[in-house]
Amino acid sequence: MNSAMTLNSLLLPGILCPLLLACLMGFRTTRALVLPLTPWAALPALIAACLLTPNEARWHFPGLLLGSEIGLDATGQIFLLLTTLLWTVSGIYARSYLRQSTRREEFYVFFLLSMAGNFILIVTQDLFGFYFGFSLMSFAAYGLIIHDRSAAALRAGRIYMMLTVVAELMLFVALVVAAGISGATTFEALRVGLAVMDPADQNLVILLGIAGCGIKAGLFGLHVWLPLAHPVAPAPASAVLSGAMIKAGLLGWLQLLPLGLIALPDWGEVLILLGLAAAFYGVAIGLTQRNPKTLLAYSSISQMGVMTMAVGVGLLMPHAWPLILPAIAFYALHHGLSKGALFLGAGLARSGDYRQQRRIWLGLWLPALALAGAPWTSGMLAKQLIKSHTLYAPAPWDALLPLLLSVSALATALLMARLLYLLRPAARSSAAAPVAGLIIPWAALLSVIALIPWWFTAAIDTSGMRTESVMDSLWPVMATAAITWIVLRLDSFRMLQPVPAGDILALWTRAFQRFRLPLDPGTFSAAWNTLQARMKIHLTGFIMAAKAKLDQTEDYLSRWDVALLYAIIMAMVAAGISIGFIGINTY
Amino acid sequence: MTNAFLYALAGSGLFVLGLHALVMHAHVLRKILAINVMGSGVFLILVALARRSGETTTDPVPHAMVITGIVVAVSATALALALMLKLAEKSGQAVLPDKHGD
Amino acid sequence: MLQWAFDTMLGFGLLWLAWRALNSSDLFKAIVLFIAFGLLMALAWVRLNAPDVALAEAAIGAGLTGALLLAALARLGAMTDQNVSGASAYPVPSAQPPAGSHFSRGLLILLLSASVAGMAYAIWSLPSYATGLSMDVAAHLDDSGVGNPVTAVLLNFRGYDTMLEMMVLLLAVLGVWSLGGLQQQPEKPVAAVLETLSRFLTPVFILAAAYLLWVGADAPGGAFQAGSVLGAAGVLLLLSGWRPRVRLMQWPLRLALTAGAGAFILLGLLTLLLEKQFLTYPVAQAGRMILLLESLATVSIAVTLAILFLSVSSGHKEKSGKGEKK
Amino acid sequence: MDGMSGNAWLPLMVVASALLPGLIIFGLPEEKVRLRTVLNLSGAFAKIFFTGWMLWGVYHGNSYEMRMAFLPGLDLVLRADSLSLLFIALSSVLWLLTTVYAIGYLENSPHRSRFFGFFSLCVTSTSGVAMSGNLITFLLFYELLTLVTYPLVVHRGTEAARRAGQIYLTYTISGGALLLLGVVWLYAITGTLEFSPQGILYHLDTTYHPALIAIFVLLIAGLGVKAALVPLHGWLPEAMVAPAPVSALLHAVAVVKAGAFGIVRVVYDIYGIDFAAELGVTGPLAMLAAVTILYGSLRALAQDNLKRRLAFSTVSQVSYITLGVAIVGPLATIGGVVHLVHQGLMKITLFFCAGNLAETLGIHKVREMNGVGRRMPWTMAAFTLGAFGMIGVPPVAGFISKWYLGLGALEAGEPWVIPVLIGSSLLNAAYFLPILHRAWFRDPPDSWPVMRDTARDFGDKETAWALLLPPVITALLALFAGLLASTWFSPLEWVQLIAQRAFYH
Amino acid sequence: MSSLLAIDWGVIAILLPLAGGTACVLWPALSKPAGLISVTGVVLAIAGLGWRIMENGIYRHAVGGWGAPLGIDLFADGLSLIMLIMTALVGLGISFYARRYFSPRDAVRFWPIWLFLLAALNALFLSADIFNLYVTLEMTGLAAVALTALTGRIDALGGAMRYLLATLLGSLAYLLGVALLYHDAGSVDIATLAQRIQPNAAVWTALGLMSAGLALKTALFPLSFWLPPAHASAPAPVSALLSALVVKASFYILLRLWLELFGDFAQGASMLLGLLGAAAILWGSLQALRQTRIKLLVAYSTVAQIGYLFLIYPLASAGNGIAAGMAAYLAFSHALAKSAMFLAAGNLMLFGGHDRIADLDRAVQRLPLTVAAFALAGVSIMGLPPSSGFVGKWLLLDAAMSQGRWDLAVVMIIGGLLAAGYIFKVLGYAFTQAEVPHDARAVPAGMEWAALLLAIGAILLGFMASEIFALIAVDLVVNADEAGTVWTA
Repeated sequence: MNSAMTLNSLLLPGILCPLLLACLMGFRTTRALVLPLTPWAALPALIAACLLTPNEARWHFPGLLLGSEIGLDATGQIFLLLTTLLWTVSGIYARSYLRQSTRREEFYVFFLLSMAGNFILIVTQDLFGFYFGFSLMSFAAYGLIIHDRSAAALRAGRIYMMLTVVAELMLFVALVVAAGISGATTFEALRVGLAVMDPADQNLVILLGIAGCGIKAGLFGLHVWLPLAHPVAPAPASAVLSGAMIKAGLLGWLQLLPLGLIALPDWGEVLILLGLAAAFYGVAIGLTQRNPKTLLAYSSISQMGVMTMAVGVGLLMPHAWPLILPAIAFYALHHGLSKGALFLGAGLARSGDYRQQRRIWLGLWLPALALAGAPWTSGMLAKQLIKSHTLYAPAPWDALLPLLLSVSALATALLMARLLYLLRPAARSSAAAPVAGLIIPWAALLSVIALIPWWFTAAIDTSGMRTESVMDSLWPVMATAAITWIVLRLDSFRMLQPVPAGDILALWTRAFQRFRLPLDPGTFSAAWNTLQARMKIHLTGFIMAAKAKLDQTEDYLSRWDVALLYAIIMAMVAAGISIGFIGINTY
Repeated sequence: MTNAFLYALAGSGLFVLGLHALVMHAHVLRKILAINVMGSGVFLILVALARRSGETTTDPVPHAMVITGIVVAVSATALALALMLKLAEKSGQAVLPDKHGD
Repeated sequence: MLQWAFDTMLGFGLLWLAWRALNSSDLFKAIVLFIAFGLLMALAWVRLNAPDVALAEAAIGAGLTGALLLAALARLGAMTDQNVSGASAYPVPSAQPPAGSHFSRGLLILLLSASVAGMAYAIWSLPSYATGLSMDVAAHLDDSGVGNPVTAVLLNFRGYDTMLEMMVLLLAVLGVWSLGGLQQQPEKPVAAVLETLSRFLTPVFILAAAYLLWVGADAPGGAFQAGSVLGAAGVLLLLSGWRPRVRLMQWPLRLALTAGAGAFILLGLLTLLLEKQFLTYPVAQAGRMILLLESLATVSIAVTLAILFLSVSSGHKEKSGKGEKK
Repeated sequence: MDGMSGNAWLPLMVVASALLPGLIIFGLPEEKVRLRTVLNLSGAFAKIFFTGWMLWGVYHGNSYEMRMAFLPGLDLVLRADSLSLLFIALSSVLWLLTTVYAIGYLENSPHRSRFFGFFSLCVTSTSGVAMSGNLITFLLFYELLTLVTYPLVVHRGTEAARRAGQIYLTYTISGGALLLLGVVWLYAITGTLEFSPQGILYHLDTTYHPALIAIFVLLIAGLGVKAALVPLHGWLPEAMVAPAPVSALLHAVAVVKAGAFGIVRVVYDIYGIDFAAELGVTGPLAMLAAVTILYGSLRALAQDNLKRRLAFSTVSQVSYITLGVAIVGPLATIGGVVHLVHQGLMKITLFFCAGNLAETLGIHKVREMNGVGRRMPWTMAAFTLGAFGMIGVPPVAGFISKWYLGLGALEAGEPWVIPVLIGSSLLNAAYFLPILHRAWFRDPPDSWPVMRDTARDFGDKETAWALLLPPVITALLALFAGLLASTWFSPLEWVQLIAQRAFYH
Repeated sequence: MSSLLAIDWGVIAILLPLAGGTACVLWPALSKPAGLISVTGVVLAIAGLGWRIMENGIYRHAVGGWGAPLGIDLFADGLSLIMLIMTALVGLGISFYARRYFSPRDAVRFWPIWLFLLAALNALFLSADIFNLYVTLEMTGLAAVALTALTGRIDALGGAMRYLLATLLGSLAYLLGVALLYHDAGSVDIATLAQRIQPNAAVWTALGLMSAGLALKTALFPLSFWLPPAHASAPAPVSALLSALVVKASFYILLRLWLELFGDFAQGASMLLGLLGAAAILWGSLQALRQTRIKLLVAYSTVAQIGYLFLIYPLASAGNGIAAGMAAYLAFSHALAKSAMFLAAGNLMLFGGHDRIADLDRAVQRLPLTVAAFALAGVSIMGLPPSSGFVGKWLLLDAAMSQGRWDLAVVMIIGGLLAAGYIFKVLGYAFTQAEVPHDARAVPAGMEWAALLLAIGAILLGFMASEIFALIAVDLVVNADEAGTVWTA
């Protein structure tokens, strides 16, 4: 127990490490010292995450913010593991990736800040800590996205920022309303409070919570920033953006929604529909892409759709939630690691000569297959877990969902095939040779991905799905292989025009522009200025006239004869008026 | 009705006549004359009404007051005349200047 | 009835003269009419049983004021190069709009008529019999040290007023002096007849003044009347071209000017010290003290009036002197 | 001086600690830099010391009151209660920092004795405003504040400064006049002006209610000028021609705060919040505050001049205080009152930073700020913290205020406030984030528009220490005020004490 | 001590400057020392008088031992005392200013007249006899006119001429009122009159004449036509005297008459005076705002401030007991502030050779004490706290509000705003640089300090309201058991 406490308490320095390093980066004197450490900033947290005993690690900091609660349950631990692992790998990867960059220090600062935010939002169990971590991560990630300063990056950054702010505010309202009504400060209490809340308030909180976190999680319709932002960032940043940070939205749902407490069928169905839409829509658009990183971003949308759907199922069936939750967590872990590996690999794929490229390309197969849910990969396990729980869903869904999930697996597999096609080794060799600093962390990540199913089969109850699962997960891959073969044969793939990244963004923009017209600050102030100028002219005229009148009257009153006349009048009035008053008073 | 009232009425008439002139005439000298006439009017009222106590016993207090008043009046007149002359010397005319000299 | 008619005539005469004086087309004529008005006023005072006032009016109101006005007019004419005694009724430059142009004259007349009516009504409404303070004066006359009630009021009962009045006179001189002198005008030759007249009249005036001063204790007369007669003598002398010697100009002159005021102040302090009461004379010494005060006041008044005349009529202040032979 | 108890001298000392150095400084020759600095700083430290003493005392239930006859039936009262100490503590700390900053800012510039003299007087009046025990004392110091800030606004002596000064006065003096009218009227009705926890009006007959509403309007209009409630805010953006320390003082410590503080006093201690709600005046006040919040932000959006943008931001932010006060409920009160401190810390940071940019690099406009984060990282880091605080991002203090305002709105059943808060945050983000983007992510220009007249060369350094430390410290204070909001020494904790007093007497 | 207390300080306060003035006439070379000694002596005498009043209650001295109504009584209650203190203190400040201001040649002229003026003012405030008041009023007027014309410049002469004619007319109207009152009630002693007076036609007429005459002398709008040219063209210390003290003299008489004689039955006239006062506030302030020269601005400000004094009438006639206190307070406050302002204006004029507002040219740096004086005095004039002007305005506003006189309250508020407008117009330009910078002449420190100390006095007076009201109240207490001489407000 004691040693467990000690191990648990490693978490705190682990969380604070990136923050501390980020601060130290600020001082010119310590910067040089800190710089070599930054790639390893996530390592303490990773170690802590591994050594942690879930549910026991709990600290209460009443003075922090409005009362902070730090702690982890099993789900949290999985999220933390995923996150720390990805950040560690990306950090190390980035060290070499950005060796040439002039903005390396800047990158690291934002990298560390996002990392800190990401960790904080996972480990805090109170609203404020979560919100703080969420904000820190979101705002700092802007620095990662626009790292290149290319026009595309800046545009992506701008859209990202807008949506982030909107997300922040939605979340703020959701939290304020929930906390205001329930009086809760921790998520645990908040969920309970939300479960018993007046439906109107409840719906508002859930709507805003889903949308606010949904922006981060790439919820269908709010996903537009993702395909813009993920590709433009440097590879290690894309990896954490798509692998780790995107999960913050998911985690937000898990924390906020009264999952497992009450059934919210309407919301559940909404989420299922949105999730499914994203799952297919992401693939459909992704297939058209030519930029592998954009494609990966769409894949993320699609994969997050699956998880969204699972959350929706959870909302439908509170009793099944204890089972669904680990599934979602595992799916998140699987997707995060695979997606991270793919992004990192995509960053590597074009370096070196053909042979080197091919080696890397082959390496990419592992996460690609995992995502496609190929047998004996984490993907298979994850998909099966999810699918098995969908069977408990009420009427249409119990039949529909497993089917759709399988189709989605096929779709994902197709997308991965498309990815591998796009990243296939090129004949011409690139000047940049793949360096060990890039390869090693990537390879480490790959090995983790490869090992995960074997670790987790022990941890997760997978009995009853073992046998059919292999077949079940095999057919999409096989089908994909077939389709790919046909498509390659037909060579019609080339004709496909990519849908612009951000797809429905244009809709948003148009809507926004219509909305913004009357509120445009430029128009506003111009109208204001015109009004002011016009008023000024009138006023000036009036004042001039008044001044002239004033002088004139004073001249008049200053005349001896006039003044004396008034004196006479005054004497008479003073005498007369008093008589009048007395008259009134007397009679 | 004694002559007291008669003179007092004459006094008020003088006061008003003086006032009229004070208003109407621009020349300072006339204004000074007007002030003096007004003063005489006031004195007349003051002394005349003292006669109401009868033919023989007159109230001496208003008399003393008027003597004081006359001396004050002549002092004021002298100052006014001196001022008028000085003003005329500077401005070339003995009329009240307009408003202020700006 | 006859008296009534006379009083009425006198009243209208006063009004008529005042009107003429104020509205005559010629300033010189106006002033002469004003002097006439003053003399008529003196007559009115006599009719009103106010011989003290009549004397003061004749000497100061008509005489000295008239002299001052005439002298000022003469200076003004010389200064502005205008024939002020000529036909020009309103010696106003054309730039100046005629007074009263800013409102209807009718309005003014109306207002003034109303106010005269109001005043008349107010006067009329006063009780027809009132003794004022005459009883109080009579009751305390014996303690005042003088027999003339007017003098008693002036120098004793309300001596404080008189003291302030002396200050007013001094102040007038100071005021006139502070304006700085006028530019020296060439002395005009004095008419021979005036010289003769002054030579003849001056002793008479001095005698008259002494008499008035002396008699003032019990009969009409007193310091102001005496002082103004004496001042008139000085004016006459000045008119005849006499100028005091430079030696006399500085502090003898100043002493004479301040004699009255100084006497009052000293007496005030003295009484305050001795009697604990400001300007309270011991009953026994009252008469003498009043006489002393009056004498000094007479000198001051005379000198003051003469100086005022001199300042207005001609010379520079520094060149001016006292118009008084001791 | 009747009614001087043993504790009476402490409030006086707090006032005197700023007043005396100020008066001495007026007499100092320009070149006595060191003596002036010593005087300034010792005054500031003395004030902090006395404030701390009183904080300790009040926390332990002591009371401090100084009373002295002023008008027939009216005393001048200086009293330290929990609310006044909040404001006092804020002003003492920020005075010290602003003094340091001003010393750095005005190095070698002319008329420093005059400047620091009025500066101290400004703090004196702020202390007086804070510790006023009745409305007449408040009025006295409130108007004094107007007067002593005028020389600071026109300090530069340019035609623009003079005009700004005239505008400043036109607004503030008019406001003061309305306030005076309201106060007199109130006095004519009640015969007392003492601040008291339940207000002084609840016992009045209902026939007085129309008059009381009118008085409320007058008082709020009078205070609203300084608190920059729309449409009385026009002076604030103009007054930004003043030197940076003055802007900092105007916006964060003294002037706008005095107005907001006055609104707090009027609503709670004159009307009493319950009575005010019964009169129905709080609702419109809240609406007005909401309109101001949005309007200020909207106008800020269009400003290119950095200080102007910040000024409009102040217009918006200060009304949070009013909003919190006007919503009936302890939580909203906490949100509003604590924002008094939070906004002060954040806004002073921003103005310090703006001043640093202007003084060091000659940057006055937002569009000149490209890449300035590289040249002046600490300044811009502080600025960033302040900006995020304004947007309401945790853990900076602004979040705490917004949170409590949101909770308070729900508690009071006024959910419309939440969209206002959101709209404001959105707009705040819209006008602050582009600045941050420019500063941190754009490439710096080849040369900075350094002002010709100052020509201070900082060489390799970011800027002078005296200029750099204050914003960094205030930024950290703003950060810790939020991060450590629930500790016993945080403003929030103190404000909860105040709210408790106002609602659970 | 008690022997000191027994001294008739009131008489001393009159005699001392008279003696000083006479001495100046006799020995012109000694003018300045004689003047300063006299003024200082007057201050001491008034202090003695104040002490005596606080110890013994109302001061009454029967001159000549006769007593009213036959003789003349000197009389001082709280109101008179405050007026006397005002005169003494402001006079002292101005005297110390004048010590350095006048050239030797002008000093010889200034000092005796000023001393006579001081004596006249003291006598006026100490008088309880309406005819004696006439004499002191004339004395005040003539001295004031003489001082106005002191520079001999053409604008000063014109101003003085107007002033003289106006003041003579005012005095005559007053004297006619005195005549009517005397013949109606048979006395010129105020206390006796108060017992005997009944509302009738003569009293109405006297009321009309006296209020118009005194209003003319006090320059109540629209009879203020003579004031700006006279006050603006006089030498600075004289302007200060005129604005601070001389206009208060006639105001005091009117107030006295109102409080003791007319107040009970002159509500109508009170309304009229209040109305004109309100008009004066607005008009004077607007005109001040229009001015481009400081001294004219300050002069018009006086026109406006006089308006505040007249607001007391409608407020007092509704039975408010603190009318005297308000009057004393406002008058004192205005005297201090306005004298400081004119002296400061004099300094600025000496400094720059002109008084154009737009060309003040950084006076705030080059003449800080003077600008400070102007500013502090301005604070009081605007009625901003903490200053005596504020307290005065507060009292008025309180009275107005209690009596539901909204109109007056609003006028006062607007007046304050306009005042702020014209004061800060000057102060604003004191910060800026003139288009054509010009050299400045040195201003003696004594002159700067004189202005500043008076201005500080105007501020400090703001903290002495209770003392002032204590003085007024002392007087009421003593009066209570001295029936017959009571004036009740």
